[in-house]
Amino acid sequence: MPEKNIKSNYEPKIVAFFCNWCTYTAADLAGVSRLKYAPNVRVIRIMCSGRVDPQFILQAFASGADGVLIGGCHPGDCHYAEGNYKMLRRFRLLKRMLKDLGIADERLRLEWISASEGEKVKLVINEMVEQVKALGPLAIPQHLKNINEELKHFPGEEIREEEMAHA
Amino acid sequence: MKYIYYPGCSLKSTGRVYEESLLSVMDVLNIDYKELDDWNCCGATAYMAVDDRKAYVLAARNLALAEEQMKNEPEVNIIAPCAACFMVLLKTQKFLEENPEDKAAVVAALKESGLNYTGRAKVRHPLDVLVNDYGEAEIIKRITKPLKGIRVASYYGCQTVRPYSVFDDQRNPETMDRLMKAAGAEVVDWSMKTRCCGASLTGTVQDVALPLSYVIVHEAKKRRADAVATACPLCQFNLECYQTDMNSKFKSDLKIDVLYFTQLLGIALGIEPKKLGMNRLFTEPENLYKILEGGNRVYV
Amino acid sequence: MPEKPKIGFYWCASCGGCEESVVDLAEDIVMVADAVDIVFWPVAMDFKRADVEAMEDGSILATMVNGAIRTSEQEEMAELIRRKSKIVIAYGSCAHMGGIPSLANEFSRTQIMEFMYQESPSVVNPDKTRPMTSVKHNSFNVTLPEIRNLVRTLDQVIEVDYYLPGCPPTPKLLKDAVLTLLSGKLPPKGTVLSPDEALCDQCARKDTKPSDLSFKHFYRPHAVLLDSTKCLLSQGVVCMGPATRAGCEALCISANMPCSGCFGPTSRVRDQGAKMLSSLCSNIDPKDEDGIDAVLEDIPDPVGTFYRYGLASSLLRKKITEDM
Amino acid sequence: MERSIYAESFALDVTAKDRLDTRRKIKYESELDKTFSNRIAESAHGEQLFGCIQCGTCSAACPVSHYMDYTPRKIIQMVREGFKEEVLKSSTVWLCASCYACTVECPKGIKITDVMYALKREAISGNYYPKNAPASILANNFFKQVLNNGRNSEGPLLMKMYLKTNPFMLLKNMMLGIKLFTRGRISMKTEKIRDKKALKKLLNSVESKKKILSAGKPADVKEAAV
Amino acid sequence: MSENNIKMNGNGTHKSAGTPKIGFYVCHCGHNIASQVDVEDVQKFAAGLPGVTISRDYKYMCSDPGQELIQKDIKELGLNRIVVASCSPLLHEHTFRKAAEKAGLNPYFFHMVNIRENVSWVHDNRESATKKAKDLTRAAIQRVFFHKPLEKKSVPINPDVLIVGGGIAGITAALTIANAGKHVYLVEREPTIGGHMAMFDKTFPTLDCAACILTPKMSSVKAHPNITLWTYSEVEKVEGFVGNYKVQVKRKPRYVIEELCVGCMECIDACIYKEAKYPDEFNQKLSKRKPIYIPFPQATPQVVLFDPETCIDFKSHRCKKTCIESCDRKAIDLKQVPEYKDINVGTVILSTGFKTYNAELSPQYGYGKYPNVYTSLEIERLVNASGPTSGEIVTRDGIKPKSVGIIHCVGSRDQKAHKWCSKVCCMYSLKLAHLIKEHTDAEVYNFYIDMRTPGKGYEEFYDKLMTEGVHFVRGRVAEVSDWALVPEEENKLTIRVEDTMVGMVRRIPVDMVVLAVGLEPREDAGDMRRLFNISCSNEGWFLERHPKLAPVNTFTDGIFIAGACQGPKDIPDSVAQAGAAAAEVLSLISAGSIELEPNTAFITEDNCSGCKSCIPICPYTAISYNEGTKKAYINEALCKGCGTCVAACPSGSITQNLFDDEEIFSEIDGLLKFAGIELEETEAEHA
Repeated sequence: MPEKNIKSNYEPKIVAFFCNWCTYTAADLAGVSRLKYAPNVRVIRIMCSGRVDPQFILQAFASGADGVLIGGCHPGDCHYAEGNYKMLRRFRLLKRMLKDLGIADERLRLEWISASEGEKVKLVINEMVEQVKALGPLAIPQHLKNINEELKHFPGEEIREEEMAHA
Repeated sequence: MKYIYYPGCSLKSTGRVYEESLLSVMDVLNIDYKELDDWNCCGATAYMAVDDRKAYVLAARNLALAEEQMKNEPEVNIIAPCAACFMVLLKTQKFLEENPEDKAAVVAALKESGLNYTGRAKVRHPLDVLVNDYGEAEIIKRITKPLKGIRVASYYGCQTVRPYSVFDDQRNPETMDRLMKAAGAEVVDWSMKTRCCGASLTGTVQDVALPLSYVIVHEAKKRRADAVATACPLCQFNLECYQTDMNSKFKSDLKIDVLYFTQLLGIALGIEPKKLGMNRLFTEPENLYKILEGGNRVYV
Repeated sequence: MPEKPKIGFYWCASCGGCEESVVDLAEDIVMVADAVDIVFWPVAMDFKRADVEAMEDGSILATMVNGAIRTSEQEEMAELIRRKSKIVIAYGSCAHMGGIPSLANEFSRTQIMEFMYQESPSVVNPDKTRPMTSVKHNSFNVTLPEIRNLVRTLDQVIEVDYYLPGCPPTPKLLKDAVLTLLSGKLPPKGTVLSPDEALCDQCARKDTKPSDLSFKHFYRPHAVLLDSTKCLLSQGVVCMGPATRAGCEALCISANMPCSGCFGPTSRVRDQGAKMLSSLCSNIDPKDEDGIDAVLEDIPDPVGTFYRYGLASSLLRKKITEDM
Repeated sequence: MERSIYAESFALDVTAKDRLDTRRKIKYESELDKTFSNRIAESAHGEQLFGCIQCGTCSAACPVSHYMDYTPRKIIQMVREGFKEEVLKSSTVWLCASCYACTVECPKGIKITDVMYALKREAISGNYYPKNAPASILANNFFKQVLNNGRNSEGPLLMKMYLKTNPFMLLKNMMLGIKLFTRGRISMKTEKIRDKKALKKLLNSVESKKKILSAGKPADVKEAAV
Repeated sequence: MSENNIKMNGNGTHKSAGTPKIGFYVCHCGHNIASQVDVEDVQKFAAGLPGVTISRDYKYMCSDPGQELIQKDIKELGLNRIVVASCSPLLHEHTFRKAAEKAGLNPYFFHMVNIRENVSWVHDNRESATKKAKDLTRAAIQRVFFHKPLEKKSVPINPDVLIVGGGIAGITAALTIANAGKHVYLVEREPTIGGHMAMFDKTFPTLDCAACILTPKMSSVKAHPNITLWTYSEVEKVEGFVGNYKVQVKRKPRYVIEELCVGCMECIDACIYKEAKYPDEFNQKLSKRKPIYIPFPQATPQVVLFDPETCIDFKSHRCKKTCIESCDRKAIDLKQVPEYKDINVGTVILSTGFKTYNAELSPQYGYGKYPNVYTSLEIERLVNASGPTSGEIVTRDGIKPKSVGIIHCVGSRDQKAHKWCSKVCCMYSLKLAHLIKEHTDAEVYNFYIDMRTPGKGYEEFYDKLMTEGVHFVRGRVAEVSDWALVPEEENKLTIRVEDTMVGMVRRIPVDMVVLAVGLEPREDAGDMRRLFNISCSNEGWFLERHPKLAPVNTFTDGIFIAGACQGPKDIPDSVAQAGAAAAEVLSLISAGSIELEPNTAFITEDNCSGCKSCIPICPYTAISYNEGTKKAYINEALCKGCGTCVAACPSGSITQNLFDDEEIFSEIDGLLKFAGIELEETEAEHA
């Protein structure tokens, strides 16, 4: 499994949260314009980037995402006035915290993409996929699974059993 | 601020006058500079025509040398007076920024020969340095012999503002005009400021080049300019040295002084003509001398 | 007289404070001692592991285990207790969420060993000796437990029936828990035995919190003179109260110290730290990146601030390092 | 102003041909080099050339376009469509004075000057340039001189070029040369940098990014009847 | 202890709502999806997922038979969740919800997977596209487990309408709506309505007089009992939502009481300035006006106004004020202050128009440098009989030009200016060429890149021009200059251009240059957009909801756009759009109410600790603190459903309908089932 991931054709999985009014619409526009981009991103539609709970981001990483992309309206353009600023503020601290927890900067990205920027959806996705690809898999579930192999193994157990047999 | 001075090949031969006058002016203005040690040719236009990557390495070597020689300075400012050198160095820098793959190759090659290229050097034109760093106000304070009554047509040529306009407007540049005004001259409004003089063709296809130079000289004359101020060794050479050929080809009898802007500025700063390389011109600018003395023009 | 229900106490990776909290029951401990038969409590009473092994499976009504699981021995004991007990209660923050010990999950085992046995200024160890799990000494095999790669919560190694949160749990909560157990009216498995709302609800300073809080600075409690009547968040001190389960009756706050989150999140939250971060950041004042960063600089250690008691039970559980 | 300034040579040269030009003016698809456009676009870092709308701003901005056999606009279209032979043999490429007016004026951001450079490189490497065309000789000699010495010496350079292309020009320019020489503005000395060898090594260490392939001769095409 | 007070361990869901019987439908969309996604494979994959009762694929799910398929399954198989994988939910979510509802299912048990815009149209590897479609499918199927039945939310529509911008589009929309018996507030920034059209002389291609067709409409607006016309006014504030917008309009002071002024212009004559001295904006500064003026004779309303910048009394307070004396209706009030009007409307039409490109930004054409280089709008005024020269075309030296060059595409189709084609310039240039030729008999040259004349009668107009002796040179002008190369160029403006049809560069000396400047968004389009909470394209044009199917709708319900504020448009197109916007507005009004997404947030009181963290977050002040219960409370009527408070509630006590935490977590989980450890197992399972 790890070997499988390290293969050169490793395809990262990126979870994206796109706001309904700007970035999701831009992604639709990219589709209508038949722009081609990397297939690694899975989009979850939310009403506003302000809805993105940091828990969602951590959950995505914990469930095996190699990257998380958040798309919102440009500053000043939020359909709900200020949701994007709220996200930006969380993002700034979350990013620092994730760094402390060993998750590379490029794995979490916040982009302002307006409804008309289909081209930007393509550019951002392609760039992020490249960057995350270069970092290699994050694979937290696999990582934990490997660590958990230590469980149920108790050193000295054999010796104790031996001693018990002697006794 | 300390500058590094990159002369380029022309300023050591046909453009020697430019070097002499520029350095004299900088000395008088107490501008601190040193010549880039062991500089090489920038590659000019011809190199690009043969091998582009080699051309970029060639130019980047100078930038890397400058970084090395100015490593203790907070900023690396390279004065490149020759328009072609200025443009080629700028272009190299921009190209390498835009094309990381090429940059990596160039950086690796330079590293091999012990040089480190980061791209932090700033390529500066003397016009930019004089107007934007030194300032017209400071220059005016030092003018001792204002160019009163002299009508100057500022001629920037192509590559000072094209394709990059880093310090002036691309279609109607004005730094030289401002300098000339500071020197006390009257500037001529004309639309030839950035029109090509054909310099890169004079050596090769003179038939094509000559008319290009001719329309510029002709228009300057028509706008009653006493002198054309240039900022490029090739432009100056072309507009000055081929006047006889133009006159014979176009059956005219134009005569106009074509000087470097540094020479004109030098006169105003009171620098003696010899230090400005006046003696190296085909004919000394007698008209200017006469006007400054308050006399009549020798040729119109 | 019917046999009294059997109760056990055990500790794993913990500071001992939880054990003390049992004693803090004061006179109530007599009530407890009357009602139950304590069959296993290594801190206070001389029972051996073999004694427990000898018991019938499921013969203990309930065992309260405190401390996180760091070593193989703790894991082994947890499994033994699980077998022997009908009910296992994770007692205190460490068993519940990993507690302070689980901040060690910010480092790999190798890093920790390097520091403890080599780099620490008070260590002289030229031979680079490290603890080993098994060693021959005078023809005897001497064994030591293995330090695991990860600090784990109790429920990450065995099934846990209930949780008593807190660092440590308050005597009141313990008493209530014991009474609940004895009453036989057991809540659903997995219940955290503390009210399921945030601490603000119990906080005496609740009314002093303004409705339009907007942070321009954060302060650490030692760095400012704190008004002992006003909401600490309104004074710019990071108080985890809004993201922390109630039950402690705001003990820290009554001592003019901010809540640091030992009761863990409410049942509706998966990651206490993320939620607190979200709430706090949403309400900071600047809108531009630089301004935002300037305010957030006042929180120098987000992991230590938001996951002080719960890194092991957080969504990421640990720092992602290469050498594990 | 006197009338004489309006020189005759600005007028168009429409001298009648002495005989009817009956060379065929048709192009077959098999004569075109379909990979040419991509090669040039890549070499010039100029994908934009595919966005040309043929507006002619480049030609009109060009100070020498009226001497060219194909205007820059036409060159772009010919490159796009693979008219490799015509383009590489055209005078346009060698008349370009690198004044960048076209690049600056192009409404579609095409770096036309860089396209011209790419064409010059292709022409030189594919031996397409006219053997006595001074511009290409100059470029080649310049290249060698700098490769060997690190600097360019204008005197010897021009001398060599004239000798190779048109010795008559040398005579013609002799007077000019003497004037420059006596004023110290030109010398016959060769300028050098300190470590010529190291520079040569440096330059030779970078390979031209794309070895420009000179594509083979076009497939056999039957001469079309005209 | 409450039933759900259970520690969550972050590895999945902890409760589900009912036993789901899911119907999954994947759409081929003809070849649109099927060509890039193996639709049958997705269908089989879904069939194996937990909870799925039926999985089908079909050519066109949105067609009637497609919808009937779903309805039949709901009824026959007792489905209680529906997932459709097809196009974007922004397109057809409504369709399928309706279909589910018709079959008796609560429409919010439906969820949509976007495998067209997000998958088949943007990827070209069939294998990875199919894989992605499966992931998205799994996410949706896991999500619907948590869906809840919701009640529809609907709001009443206030029948009053606000129209911003009184050009031809705004005028048309206002009249249409007012004629239908609804009240319209028409707000115009300038002192008169009429917009750009009022400046034109003739209109293409019919050459009918612009004023003759426009001014009757302007007067009808003024006279209409259902229209409140506020000129010289601007919208200051907008609050609320569809059906119930609260708008504040600022009425700038004219210093003339509008109701009293009859437009007799006695005051203008009486002004102590005997001669007009200040540039006249309406005439593109080609003529002069006084400090008290009326923009043009047919201005509507016919009310004069003061320009405080130039009026002596405003500057020095030392004017004799002859104007006041001259007005026998006492209409002049120099102490007038801005007036603020608060209105309630249900719907808004924005028809704020365009502005022309600033030709000085293309210095190669010498506008601003050479006096005889004009913009097309200046020529419109010159040709106009009521213009500065009474319709005579003369250069600034007063000479009738013998040759005129019209340069097309100035500021258009240019990366350094605007990339777009301004659409109207070819036609208006042809019109101006005709008018100039007619008025002066000059040689007229059109310099164009491509001649674009699609439209009824447009090509025929071009045909006609070609027979009128107008020159057409295909080539974009590089430069207009004043230096001469040959005698004929002396004292002329020389146009340098490649005649691309010939393949030769030409220099053409002319007396007058007309720059056919393009159309661009107004400078304050960004402010307007923010004010009304709609989107703009990158270029700054107001963005329509769908380029083809919803061209006058915006992403904000109840706000519509008409005319050139949406993009370059000629008069017929603007009028047509205005009609469409009016119809949209009337349809909302006549429905009486509009259905909204029930995606509001709510607080479970028992859970809330009253920490107040959420209160400052809400931009709509929908959250308030109940001092009695000491808990926060959300006013559902004010909540717009962004979910920001949900994400920020530190104790997880706020829930959002349709976007609940559990719904999103289950989506994340579903998307990532193939990631990490489960990869091998799951793949093996489905092998």
